[in-house]
Amino acid sequence: MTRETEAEVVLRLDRITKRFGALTANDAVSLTLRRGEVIALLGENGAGKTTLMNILFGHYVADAGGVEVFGAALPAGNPKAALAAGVGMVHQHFTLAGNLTVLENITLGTESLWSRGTAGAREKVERLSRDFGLAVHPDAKVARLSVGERQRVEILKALYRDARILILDEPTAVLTPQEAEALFATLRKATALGLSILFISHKLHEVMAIADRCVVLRHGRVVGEVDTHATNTAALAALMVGGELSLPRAEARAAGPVLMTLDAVSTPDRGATPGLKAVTLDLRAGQITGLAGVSGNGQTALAEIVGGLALPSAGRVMLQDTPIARWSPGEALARGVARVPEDRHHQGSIADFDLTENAVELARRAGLRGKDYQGLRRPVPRTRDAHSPSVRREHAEADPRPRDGVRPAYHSGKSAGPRT
Amino acid sequence: MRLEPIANPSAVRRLGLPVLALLATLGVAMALATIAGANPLAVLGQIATGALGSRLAILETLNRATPLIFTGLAVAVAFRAKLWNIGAEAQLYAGAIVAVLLGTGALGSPMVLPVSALAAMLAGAMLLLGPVLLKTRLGVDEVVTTLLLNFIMLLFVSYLLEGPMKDPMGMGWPKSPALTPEARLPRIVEGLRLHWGFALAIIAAVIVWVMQTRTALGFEIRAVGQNPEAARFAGMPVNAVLLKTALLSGGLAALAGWSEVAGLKGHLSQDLSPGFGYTGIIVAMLALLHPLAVVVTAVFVAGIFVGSDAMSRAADVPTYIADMLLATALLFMVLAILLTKVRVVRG
Amino acid sequence: MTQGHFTVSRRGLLIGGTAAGIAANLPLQAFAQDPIKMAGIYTVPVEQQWVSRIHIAAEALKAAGTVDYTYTENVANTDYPRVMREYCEAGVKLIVGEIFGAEAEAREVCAEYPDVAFLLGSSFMPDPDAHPNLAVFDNYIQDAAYLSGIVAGGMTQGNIGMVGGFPIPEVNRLMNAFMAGVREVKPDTKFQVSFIGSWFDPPKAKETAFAMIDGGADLMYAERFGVSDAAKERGVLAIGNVIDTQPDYPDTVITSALWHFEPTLNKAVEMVLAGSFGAANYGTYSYMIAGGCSLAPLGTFEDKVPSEIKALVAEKEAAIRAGSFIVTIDDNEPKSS
Amino acid sequence: MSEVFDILISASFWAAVLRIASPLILATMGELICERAGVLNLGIEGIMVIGAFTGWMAVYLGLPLWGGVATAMAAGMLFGLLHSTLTVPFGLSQHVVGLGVTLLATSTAYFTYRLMLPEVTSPPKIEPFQPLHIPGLSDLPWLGEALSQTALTWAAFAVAGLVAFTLYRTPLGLAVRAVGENPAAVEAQGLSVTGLRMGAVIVGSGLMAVGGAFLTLSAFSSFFFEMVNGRGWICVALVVFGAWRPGKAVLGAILFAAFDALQIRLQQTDLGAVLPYQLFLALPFILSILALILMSRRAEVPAALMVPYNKGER
Repeated sequence: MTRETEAEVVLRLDRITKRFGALTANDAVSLTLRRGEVIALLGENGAGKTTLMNILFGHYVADAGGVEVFGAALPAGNPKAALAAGVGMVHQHFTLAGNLTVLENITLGTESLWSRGTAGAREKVERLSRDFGLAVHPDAKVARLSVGERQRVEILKALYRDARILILDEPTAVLTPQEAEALFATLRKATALGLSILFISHKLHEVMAIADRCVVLRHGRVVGEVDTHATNTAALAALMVGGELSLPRAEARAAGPVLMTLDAVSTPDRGATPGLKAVTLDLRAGQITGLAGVSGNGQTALAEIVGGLALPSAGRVMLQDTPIARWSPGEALARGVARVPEDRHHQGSIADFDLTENAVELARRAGLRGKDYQGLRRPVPRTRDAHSPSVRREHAEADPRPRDGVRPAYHSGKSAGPRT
Repeated sequence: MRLEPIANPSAVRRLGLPVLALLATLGVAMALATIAGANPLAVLGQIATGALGSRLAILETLNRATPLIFTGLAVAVAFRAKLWNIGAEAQLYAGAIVAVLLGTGALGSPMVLPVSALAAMLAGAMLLLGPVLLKTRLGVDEVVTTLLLNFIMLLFVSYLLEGPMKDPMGMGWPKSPALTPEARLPRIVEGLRLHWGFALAIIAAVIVWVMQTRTALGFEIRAVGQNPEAARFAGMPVNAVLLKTALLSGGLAALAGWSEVAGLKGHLSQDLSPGFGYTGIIVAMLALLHPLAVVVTAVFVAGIFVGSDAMSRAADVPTYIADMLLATALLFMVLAILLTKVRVVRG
Repeated sequence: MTQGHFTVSRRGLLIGGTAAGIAANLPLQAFAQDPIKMAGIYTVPVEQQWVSRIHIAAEALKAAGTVDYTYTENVANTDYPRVMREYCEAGVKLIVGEIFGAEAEAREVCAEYPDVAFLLGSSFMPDPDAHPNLAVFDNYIQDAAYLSGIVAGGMTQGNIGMVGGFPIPEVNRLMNAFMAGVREVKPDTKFQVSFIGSWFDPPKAKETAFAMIDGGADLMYAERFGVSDAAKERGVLAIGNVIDTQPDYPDTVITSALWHFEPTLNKAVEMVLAGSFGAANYGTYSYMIAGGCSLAPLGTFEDKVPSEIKALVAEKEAAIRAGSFIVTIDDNEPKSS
Repeated sequence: MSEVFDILISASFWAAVLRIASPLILATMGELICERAGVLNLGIEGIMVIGAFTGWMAVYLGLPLWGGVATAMAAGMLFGLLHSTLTVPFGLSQHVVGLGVTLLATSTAYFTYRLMLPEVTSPPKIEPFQPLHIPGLSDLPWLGEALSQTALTWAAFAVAGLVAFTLYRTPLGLAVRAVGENPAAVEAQGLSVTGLRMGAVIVGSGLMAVGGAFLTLSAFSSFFFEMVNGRGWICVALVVFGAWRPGKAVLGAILFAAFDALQIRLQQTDLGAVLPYQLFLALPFILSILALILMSRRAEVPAALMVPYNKGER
């Protein structure tokens, strides 16, 4: 990576402040992005990164501060203006319509609604996908695409509009390492062509690999701005959490007895997604079994079988050497199988419920049933009023402490893994 | 514009906005009365008197609220689980049919009232079970199936009343035989129309409230409604919960028909319900699906209608003004209730 | 359009003959008194043919200053007893309406307000002991329907279509009398009978009529709005019912069986004025003999109806008026033949 | 069964089918546009009533027939504006607002009718649309009779074609389809979710009103209370039946109309003598449900149907 500190400034955020009720999501955040530069915006969940990007892109209006693109002030709250100014955004949650084709998603909103549509769109998309290494079929229905393909469509959307500034909100969170590598290749091609990139992430090794400069947010404030070549992951992590971080150390230990066995388990195909084909697997006590693979290759089917949502069409599932007969999520939980789902918003928690209620779900599944529901309600204060997106996320992620006598067999809202 | 939740809405906001909605409705009433050539100022008093101005008015308002409480509860229970039951009208008639089947001599014992009430609930429940099974098994949209069943049910009732259930002593008019005296719900006030169905409706509201807030089923219904995916992952039998919800919802709607027949009319006719099933949706949504609030909103809706209808006679304006004011009150009120909880912000 | 009810009702009186004329005049003599407060309560809009006849008769008395008439239309049967009570509480002295769908409850209200006179359409008989203030009526115009059937029999080749709203006695009775009249002339006539399940769906009534015309009907019995329109478009004939529709369809509607509510209402008002209103069956005031119904003039069809048919109509009408011939009242649902 | 066959091959039967289907097609297209944009419009029944009333009243007061159609459309759009203002930016329950709009539109039509015509006992008639004579076509033996239809029927089919074309072949249609599937996608592309949804509901409501006006300007010649008689609710079902696709929805409307026309005729057959007439009347509803069951697995429901969109919330 070559840095061009003298290159023109393409984007300037000037003391952006945004409050949601009592919560200050962004507190006088300033930032400058130059031509051909990759800036990583770092921070823990809830640090204010996504809010900042939403302001930049016009989804929110800042309470104070301004945005300048190529030297001109960007009107607030107007995604159209941001697009017209050459800002393209790849959202963390894709903004694609599943019932439309790739081409339709890309051209959506690029032509006058009252026109008959312009020719040549397909050629442009095909050219862009060649130039930037974004392989995807223009006529494929988006609903049938894999996560990685959808992200390519998102990037193509921005490129199709001739975006000069690309904002990527946690782009690698949903990608396999191979897909992430392909993404980085695309981004390098983009910067080589003079695009500027704002890259939001908390995966430090990726940041080190791709960014020229890192801006670190904590509690809505910029707490540091460093050149990538002048720092390291430990320093960045310390900046993010506001102190030294001691990494957990894994010690080798002997595997225990087999707790669960999948014996030649198969499931039917689901549309384009293949099912499991005679998968055999032992899960042992005291051992972490990792499962690698590109998404859409049977992980969901496997997780559903382990979690009790489905039974195999062939093969056996055994718990401590006993083949299972009745099998449901409730049964699985009762037998000590817990699952932290991939999508915590849709599968993990009930956002409109308060913490107690999300926790009670857990208790109920641990065999308490409804009779103790009232007793459980008392200890945790209700937090139902928290409706702003960031607050809502916090409460989905907060840790419901197990009460006395409740076995923490299931945790409904925890996001996966440590962050650094 | 964007809507932003208000963390702790002030009492002024929470009470003031609904009052404002009511005032706006009265403003519309005055405007309509002026258009129709009536005295706009007199109209306000006439609405109030018509709804609440006498013992007769109050009891009639409560009387008209009775089926609305039942259908409102039915809808509230179903919508809480995001089960879009638009078929309360059909379920109401199912309950009414059972009231006639068991109340015209088939059961003579003093048990007839409780037995026919339970059987009516069962019939309404069964009627909703079909669309819910179609939804859970085949993914058939229940809005449409429950809606269509309303029309099929009305035709079925018409068939019954002109065929097997026709009153042989009815001089050929399509209506059912009258219920035997022991199958009738007694009146609360002798001589006026308010009957014990009203008390039952209140009790039902309390029971539903307790069920929703204090039992595992109530918790499951809310969870399934909020996020069926999460509920499924948490090990809840989502389809079973939906079925239970359907049974409860259909049963409650059926009680509306049952109590109208057993308490009010004494027989079944094709026009037993002037859309109570549909109005129940309005009642439930005004109540924000809260079972106890359903009682209040049912009385409110009934009062607006009865008051406006009485006003149309007193002021000599077309009777259709009653429905106009009901609709206006409803739309103003849902908006006011929303604005008690959110504010409109820019961007 | 503004040829309002007056023209129609006056014509009705003229044809209805002397009995109606006398009955209509009687209460008018009492205009020196304050008008009686009277209210109509109808379960359908006043455009509905059946109710329109009551409404017209009441408006006529109001115009004459005999009654102070107001009305509420489109009242659901559930609300009917409430509206009755509201009118009673408001000091109304005479209530006219229809309680076919709210018999039991309506009769309770009658008992509660013994000082109010109730003249209500009902399928049941009056009960002097329980409700001395309730008189009942219905549109017993089978006489006129029968005569219109004779005319139809003379004009059809033997295939008649009949479109009804609901198979209720008020409809069945007229259809059956009409069919009897047709059979008097053409015994082997084929009848197509349909009910559309609505009082107010002229497009559906029209489609049903089209279907019958496709099925060979050359004459339509127009119980509902829309049927005559179909007949007009297809160039077949029609017979009207309850109201006179020939002015709207001069080349289509041969005649109509008219109901005149004036004798019924005038009698009731007279009794109220005299303080002697009581339980009675006013249904007979709809009979032809009382001037309660008539056959509309043939008008544009005067020269098209065969003279032997006109003679037969005249003969039967005379017999009916003389009481020597009684048209059977049959309230059963008519079926296609 | 030969009776049924005879009915099915008669030109007059198919003429009836097209007549009965026309108002359904118009209103179904209106509902389809709304639902494609993500808004369930249960105001349809009342909007059809207000369309039937205003269209007829405008012609009665002296406007030409097409002026009546335009008046109905404008009235429908006004109620569409009310519906969409409450359901789109404010995100209120589409069920409640829809039922409220139906109640308001219906009672407004009746109230206005009574104020304007207090003294009549049968509603005045207008001179309605007459079947068009199309040189060549109308003279064909079988087809000529089946296609003997008014301009408004031809317009209904043209509208269906236009809706299909717009939805699938223009940027506007693309945006409408997208906003009913994922409003966030639309907003991210710089389009206004609120504008698109409100526009769809307003235009859709205009079409519903024209569907209502068909009843008073083409199918019949005057306005009656309750004459819409549940047709709006049928259209809600037809949209689902047609899997939110204009072509299939038109087929559904024709199928429904065919059953309606058939049941009218079957009542006169031997079958009709034995079976209660209610069964025939219920037949179209029962078949709709059966059709829903048969095609349930293949339908693509707009993913954001009935889901209000509030900017920034995802």
